[in-house]
Amino acid sequence: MSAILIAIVVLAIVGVVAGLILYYVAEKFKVEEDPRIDEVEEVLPGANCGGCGYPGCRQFAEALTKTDTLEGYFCPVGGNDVMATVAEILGLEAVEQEKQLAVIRCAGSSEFRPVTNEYDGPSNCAMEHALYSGHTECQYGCLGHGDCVAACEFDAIYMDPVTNLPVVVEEKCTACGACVEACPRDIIELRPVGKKSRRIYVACISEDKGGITAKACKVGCIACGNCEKACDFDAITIENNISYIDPGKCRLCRACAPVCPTESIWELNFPVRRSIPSNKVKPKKKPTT
Amino acid sequence: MENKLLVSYSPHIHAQSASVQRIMLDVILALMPAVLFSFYLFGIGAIIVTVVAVASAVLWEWLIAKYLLKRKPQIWDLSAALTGLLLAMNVPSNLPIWMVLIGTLVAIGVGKMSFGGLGQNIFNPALVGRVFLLISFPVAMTSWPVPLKSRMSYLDAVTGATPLGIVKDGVRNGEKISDLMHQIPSHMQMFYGVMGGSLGEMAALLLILGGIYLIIRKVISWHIPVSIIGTVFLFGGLLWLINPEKYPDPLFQILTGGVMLGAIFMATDYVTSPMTPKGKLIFGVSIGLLIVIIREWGAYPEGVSFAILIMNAFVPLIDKYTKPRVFGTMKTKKQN
Amino acid sequence: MPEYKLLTFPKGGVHPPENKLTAGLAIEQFPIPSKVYIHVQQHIGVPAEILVKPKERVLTGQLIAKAKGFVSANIHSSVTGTVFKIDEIYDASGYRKTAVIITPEPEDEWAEGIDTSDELRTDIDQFTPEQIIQKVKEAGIVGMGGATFPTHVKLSIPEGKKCDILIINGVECEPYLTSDHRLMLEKTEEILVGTRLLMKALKVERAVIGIEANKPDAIEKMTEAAKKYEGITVQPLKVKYPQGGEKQLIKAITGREVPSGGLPIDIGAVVQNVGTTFAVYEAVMKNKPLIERIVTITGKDLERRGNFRVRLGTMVKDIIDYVGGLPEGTGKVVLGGPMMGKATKTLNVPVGKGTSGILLMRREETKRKEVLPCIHCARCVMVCPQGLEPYLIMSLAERGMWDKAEEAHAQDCIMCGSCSFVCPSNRPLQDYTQFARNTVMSIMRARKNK
Amino acid sequence: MAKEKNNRLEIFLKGFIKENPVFIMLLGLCPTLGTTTSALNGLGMGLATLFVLTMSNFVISLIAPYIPSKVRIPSYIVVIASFVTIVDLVMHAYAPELYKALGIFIPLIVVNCVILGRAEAFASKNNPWDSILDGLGVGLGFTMSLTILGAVREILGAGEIFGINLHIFKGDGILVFVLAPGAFLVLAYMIALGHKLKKRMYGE
Amino acid sequence: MGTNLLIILIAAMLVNNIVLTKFLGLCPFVGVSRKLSTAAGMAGAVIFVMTIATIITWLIQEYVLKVYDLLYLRTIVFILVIAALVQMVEIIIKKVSPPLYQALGIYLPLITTNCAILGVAILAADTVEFGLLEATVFAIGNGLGFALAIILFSSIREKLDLNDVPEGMEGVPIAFVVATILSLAFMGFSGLA
Amino acid sequence: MATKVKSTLFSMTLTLLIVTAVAAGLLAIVYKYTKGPIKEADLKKEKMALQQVLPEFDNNPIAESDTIPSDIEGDSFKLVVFPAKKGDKLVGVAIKTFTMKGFSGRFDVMVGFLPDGTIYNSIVLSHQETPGLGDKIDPEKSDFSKQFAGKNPATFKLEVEQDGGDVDAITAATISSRAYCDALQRAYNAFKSLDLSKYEN
Ligand SMILES: Cc1cc2nc3c(=O)[nH]c(=O)nc-3n(C[C@H](O)[C@H](O)[C@H](O)COP(=O)(O)O)c2cc1C
Ligand SMILES: Cc1cc2nc3c(=O)[nH]c(=O)nc-3n(C[C@H](O)[C@H](O)[C@H](O)COP(=O)(O)O)c2cc1C
Ligand SMILES: Cc1cc2nc3c(=O)[nH]c(=O)nc-3n(C[C@H](O)[C@H](O)[C@H](O)COP(=O)(O)O)c2cc1C
Ligand SMILES: Cc1cc2nc3c(=O)[nH]c(=O)nc-3n(C[C@H](O)[C@H](O)[C@H](O)CO)c2cc1C
Ligand code: SF4
Ligand code: SF4
Ligand code: SF4
Ligand code: SF4
Ligand code: FES
Repeated sequence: MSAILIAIVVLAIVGVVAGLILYYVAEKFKVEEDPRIDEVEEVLPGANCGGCGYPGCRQFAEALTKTDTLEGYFCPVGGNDVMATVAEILGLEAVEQEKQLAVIRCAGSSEFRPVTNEYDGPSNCAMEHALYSGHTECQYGCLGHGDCVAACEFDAIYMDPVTNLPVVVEEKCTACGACVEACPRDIIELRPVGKKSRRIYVACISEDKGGITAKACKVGCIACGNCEKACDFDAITIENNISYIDPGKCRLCRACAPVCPTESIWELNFPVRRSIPSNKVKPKKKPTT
Repeated sequence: MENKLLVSYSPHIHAQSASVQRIMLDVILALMPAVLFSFYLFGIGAIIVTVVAVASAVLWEWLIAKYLLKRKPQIWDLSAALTGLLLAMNVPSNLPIWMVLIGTLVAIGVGKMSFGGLGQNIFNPALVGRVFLLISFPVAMTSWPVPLKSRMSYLDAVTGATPLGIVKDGVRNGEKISDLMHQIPSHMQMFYGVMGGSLGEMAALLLILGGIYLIIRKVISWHIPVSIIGTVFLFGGLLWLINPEKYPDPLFQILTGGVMLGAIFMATDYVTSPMTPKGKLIFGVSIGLLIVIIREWGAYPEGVSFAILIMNAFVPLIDKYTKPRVFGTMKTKKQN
Repeated sequence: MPEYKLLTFPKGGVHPPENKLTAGLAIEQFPIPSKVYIHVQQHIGVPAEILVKPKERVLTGQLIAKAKGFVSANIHSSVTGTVFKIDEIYDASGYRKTAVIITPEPEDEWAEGIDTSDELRTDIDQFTPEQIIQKVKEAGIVGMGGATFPTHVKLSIPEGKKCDILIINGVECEPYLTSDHRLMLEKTEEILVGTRLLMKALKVERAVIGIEANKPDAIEKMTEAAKKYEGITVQPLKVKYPQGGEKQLIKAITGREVPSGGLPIDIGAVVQNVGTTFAVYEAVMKNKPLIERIVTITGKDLERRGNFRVRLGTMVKDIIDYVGGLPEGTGKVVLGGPMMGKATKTLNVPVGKGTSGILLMRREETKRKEVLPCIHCARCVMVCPQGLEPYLIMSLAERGMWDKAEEAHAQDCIMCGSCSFVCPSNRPLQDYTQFARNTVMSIMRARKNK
Repeated sequence: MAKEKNNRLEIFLKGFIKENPVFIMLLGLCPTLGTTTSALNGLGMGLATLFVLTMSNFVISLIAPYIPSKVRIPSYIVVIASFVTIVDLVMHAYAPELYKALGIFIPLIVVNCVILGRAEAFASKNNPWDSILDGLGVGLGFTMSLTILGAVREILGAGEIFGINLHIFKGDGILVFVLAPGAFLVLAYMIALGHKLKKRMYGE
Repeated sequence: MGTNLLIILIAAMLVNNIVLTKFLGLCPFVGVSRKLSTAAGMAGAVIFVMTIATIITWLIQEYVLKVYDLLYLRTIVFILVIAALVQMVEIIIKKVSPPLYQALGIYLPLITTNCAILGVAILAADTVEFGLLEATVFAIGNGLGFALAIILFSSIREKLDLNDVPEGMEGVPIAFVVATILSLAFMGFSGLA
Repeated sequence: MATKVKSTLFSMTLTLLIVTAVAAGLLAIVYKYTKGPIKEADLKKEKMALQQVLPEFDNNPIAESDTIPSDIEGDSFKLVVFPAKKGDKLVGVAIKTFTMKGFSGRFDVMVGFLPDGTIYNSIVLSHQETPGLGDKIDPEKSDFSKQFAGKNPATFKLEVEQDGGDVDAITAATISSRAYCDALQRAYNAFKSLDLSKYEN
């Protein structure tokens, strides 16, 4: 029995002594750190995608704990839900932000945009772009090496092997903006999802004059102005030889698309038009995956 | 598609002579005299082992690239063949075929393809294969056929010890080197290459000739071979001066075992050696020191393979700290 | 062969086949084409501001676009004719840029004050340094060695810096090109007077003309002629690419190193190309603005090769048609030399101030071979004259690791292409080092601005 | 209720592939490599760990609510260490051969990250019954992994399995596999395989 | 005596390298070896804690456990001591030297469950020939061995990051292949001590 | 299930106290019951070894064991002598011997002698020789150790053939073989110095 007692006593002493020393040391050497950083980091998605504008989730969390307003702070991956939770932790007002999706503003598939010279270098959009205007006559269009695909952490873009253009998978896209950043040609735009995920936009960004664009690409915007006239809501402006539809003003009335002679206006997720003018069959569109 | 102009970054011309295949071919050619001589010494066994090793190394590379990695096999760059050849030169000529196959499988599969194939590996593939075999099959890997004795037999060749083995065992047993001398061939014999050992341990002379060819063709630089051989000679010599009865003389050190083959053909493998001359010297000197340390104080009679493999592991560190000086930066300024 | 000690830079370099096919061909005047396309930006810096309108008649040498800001250069009409329109035309960068398109008249009518005679004028004492720089500026002279940096900027030594040596770059280390070589043979005295002018502008006592040893005739002729001019010596250099690189040249001649991230003037040197020097002579002594330059047109399959004096704005297509049209099997048309020149996507690109040559290459000669993995042979490291590790920079650039690329000094790459040239695995090293250099430099600039 | 059952099954099964402690989570690697020179040793180590894991999971889930958070870790460690010592004593007494073969790795079960990991991640937050299930599941997954690893090494290294000679080698087998490098090698390829399996069964 | 200590040191560091032949401390070896700088930090922390822990546990074993015949409590006592020690070191460093904490601190919690520390403490206590001095040298040797292995390993992994490692082998599997070959190579040291 | 107890000095100390005390108590009890079996287990190996290296006996040699000094100083280098008797008759003597010359250092061997000095059998108790090489000294791995059975070191030279002895060494493991001979020789020397009569009664 005494052996058992000795064991208990020795171990208890070790335990208690260790505990006491620790307690003492912990008290004596206390360091303050905002515990909310950990809490906030916990609720952030942890994708470290940089969509918020900070290098990673931890840095974003640190920034959040220091700010007094959530205006201008947004985690695209977590969306409004996460921001609401963050707001709760920090005791701040949540700021709602409309959900966005990436769209590809170039429709110049190899079918419509002839290749005029052969790029003989590393398959990389940024590098081809830095070298020259590219292997077609369009100096604005997609180069097709998929820098955007590589940049997407969420597997939300893939290259269509037929058109050699990138396609955004709506279900997966978190609007983090990594692709927008990656594209050397600024082809990708984040646009509000829109009602029932319906969106209308000009799938071309060529600022070349109409004639040059027309020669370079059959589906490029030639800045003819038809759409501008067709729009009743002032949503369309033409500047620098290119038409742009302002998502803030666009009411999704679909007046513009049929009048475009080059079919550069794309409509996503709309029902099929009842009567499609025979010469206005759209190029393949809604990515379904 | 007709006559579209090419556009690319500069330069628009490329050195004609520079190609991976040509480099590998040069190394194989440089090895040939020694290979043929070993055929002469060891006969049929040497031929079987060499052919099997080369063929299987290439085959493994092809199979793994095609079916496991699903990449385009690159066997025509000849690096797999070279690995096979070097492995063959590192094993006894009476090694059973199935062991040779395991050796090349480990060399190519573990040592090279697991890392992603040509250029990606950290360790010298042939040596990975060799050390794997040595540790797995210590008996088979250390019974050396006696040269010229049984040229017409393969598995049942007459075996004997290598000079290093004789010395190591003798010294371990407390014998004096001078008493052991009669058991081992003379320096001249070693230089011409008649002694027990693996295929590639023979013929220092022919290996040196191969090395000179490689240096002239600018395939390798002198730094690694010279620093290894020099260090083994100097460090071995130092020990010998301290106690000639315990430590063999420096000529013996550099003429026996794999020093020549290792220094000229294996430590120089680009992929697994440092980039800059300074790095190469550090690499070579360290290998030299390790060779002597392992030989004299370690368990193994021979340390070249281990020394090279160990230093292979240091290459990323060496490369990191021996960068060339960037033009326009101060000499004293440290880069990291 | 006279005995001289050949200098060179200490580290790296390669020996591409020289192929100086046009070295023996005297400079010819290229005829005035049916249209000229004059870009308003033919220099590093801000585009010049257009002064003319369509339908307006302009004279040869007339200012048609005015430098905008300090780092910019004037643009002059290279022909007499009518402005056809102002449009976007491809330039050497491979992008469409604004150009003044002029329909020339067959006969030149020169703008006022330009001396078009061939007579040599040496009376440089009449000009003050400031006047020289002003004339250089007015003439729109930019570096003709390739970088097209406005020369007057280079001549205006910044406060606190001092220049003690002028180096004239007559190296022409690029294979194929011979325009500088011909110029040195045919305009020897003019170049020396130009050198004196530059010396005066820079207030230096010493000028060295560096020439590669593969041009013994030029070395001899220049050495002989230079004896008359005080302070000018000719320095033969070893044949090794990129001997003509500014930093390498300064190192070879003076032993000084331009600090990483610095300019030659930081170590008291200014380098000017012989073509630039000749242009300076013409601008100052003859009031002649920069409206034409020597272009080497060459290629193994070309029927007729040559060194032409070409009006700026002449389409490459016109020149190629003139020498017999694009040969069968041409794969690449390079503006400049094979090591550093730019491949063009179209022949509809005009000759600019920086176009030193037009090189036609066979497809099989220039088509890139299959890229293999890096075998760490260290050849690229050994040949890089800048002491970089191209294989590493390429790996880092492929993975977008720009901070590490900066640590690896990607920003110090001079884009000489030696690394790509020697790589046995055909790796596009220069592609990546150049890309990394530019990316890192813009990151560094952004950081500095912040 | 059905859902809950499913849930329980899931708790139990995840240790085998999806969250296999060795091949997927890479926990407890030291004993994994150190004790798998033969299938039997692997099995023994696995079972010892299984016992400690299950018991400590059980006890910890019981006492967790009463432990102040600052002494949480030390307390858990004491619990775990007690069970380890019990295994140690019992094994020493009744399975001395195995005890010798496993050697230092028995006391080291204490620091096996799998155990503390499950205590922290699962037992301290769940009820005792689930915690036992979790312990059993993860423990069996661990045991399975160790046994497989041991078996592969034994077959390749000695041509035997559970001590039974398979007569595949004329001599001794490929010795490397019973030595240190072989342990790393087999594990390397097993992990690659494990991830492949997981991908195939559960998708990304 | 001196050579004896040297032999203990070399044996612990190279011949019986704790990671490559004894399989201890693998979790940090794999987990904290992606970057050279962090690996070096971890190595420093391990050497430090390993040495102190071994000294303290050796003393406890010798003067408490043996005296009261409580060797069966060893596991539990050792781990308690190590856990408390690590936590204490962490707290103190955090306060006293923030830079050092930045460098080492984040690894310290990982060390509690690092079996290398406990393993070395047990091995040192188990080796009958060891006095306190030998045990200390033994701990330092093992710490250095760990440091050598993890630093080499991380420099290799940094290089592998720039390589084209096949899918499926990336990350841990290829790291273990490297460990395999390292451990093969280190067999060359056998017999040195 | 969040923790309900707050961390205060008191609660923390108390918790640790309770946990450690309970643990210690529990372990002490387990220890009490396993102590015996552990001791037994530790002896088991020796017992089995004795049975293998000696002819049949009916006494308890462990209880009657005795130590004699070896040529190396130090407690852990003493040889242990186990007399085996059948009835009152000494049938053999087992000696627990060792060698320091193993490839990986020391290993221990149990060797049994008949009273006339003939080796009855020998078995290695613990070793660290290389698997596949030196570990063949273990009778489970090869017949190497069996060659000594029935040999009398007086006539059978305990040295490997390479060194001019009568022992057939293990291929590629001469060192271990030599060491084994060294252990046996040490035991034999001790055996010769024994006064066997002191066990006879
Ligand atoms: C952005 C930039 C700024 C420069 N600034 C100066 C300057 O202030 N003074 C000067 O003398 N040269 C200046 N230079 C000219 C360079 O020193 C160098 O002569 C020019 O880039 C041409 O060299 P290269 O053909 O070797 O590239 C500048 C060049 C560049 C690209
Ligand atoms: C790799 C390289 C090679 C060069 N080779 C020449 C050359 O051969 N001749 C030359 O005049 N300039 C050459 N340059 C340009 C010079 O560096 C430098 O810009 C020029 O001599 C400055 O004179 P500029 O401003 O009058 O053009 C080269 C530049 C580089 C980067
Ligand atoms: C890693 C390694 C382990 C070895 N292990 C042993 C061993 O356990 N026992 C042994 O006698 N020899 C061992 N050797 C072999 C000896 O070093 C020596 O070569 C051999 O005993 C003498 O050779 P021989 O028996 O063929 O005459 C080992 C060798 C190496 C390289
Ligand atoms: C000079 C030189 C030496 C080489 N030495 C070896 C060698 O020792 N072992 C080997 O497997 N491959 C060798 N190779 C071939 C090749 O580089 C090697 O297989 C790569 O390590 C594979 O990535 C050598 C190649 C060269 C150019
Ligand atoms: S598609 Fe673009 S915005 Fe959407 S998730 Fe991918 S990278 Fe982010
Ligand atoms: S959208 Fe931009 S990044 Fe994507 S493939 Fe096209 S050019 Fe490249
Ligand atoms: S890295 Fe740049 S400077 Fe160096 S060789 Fe390549 S192109 Fe030339
Ligand atoms: S030259 Fe090519 S193969 Fe050689 S090190 Fe450089 S990139 Fe690698
Ligand atoms: S199991 Fe050894 S460190 Fe984790």
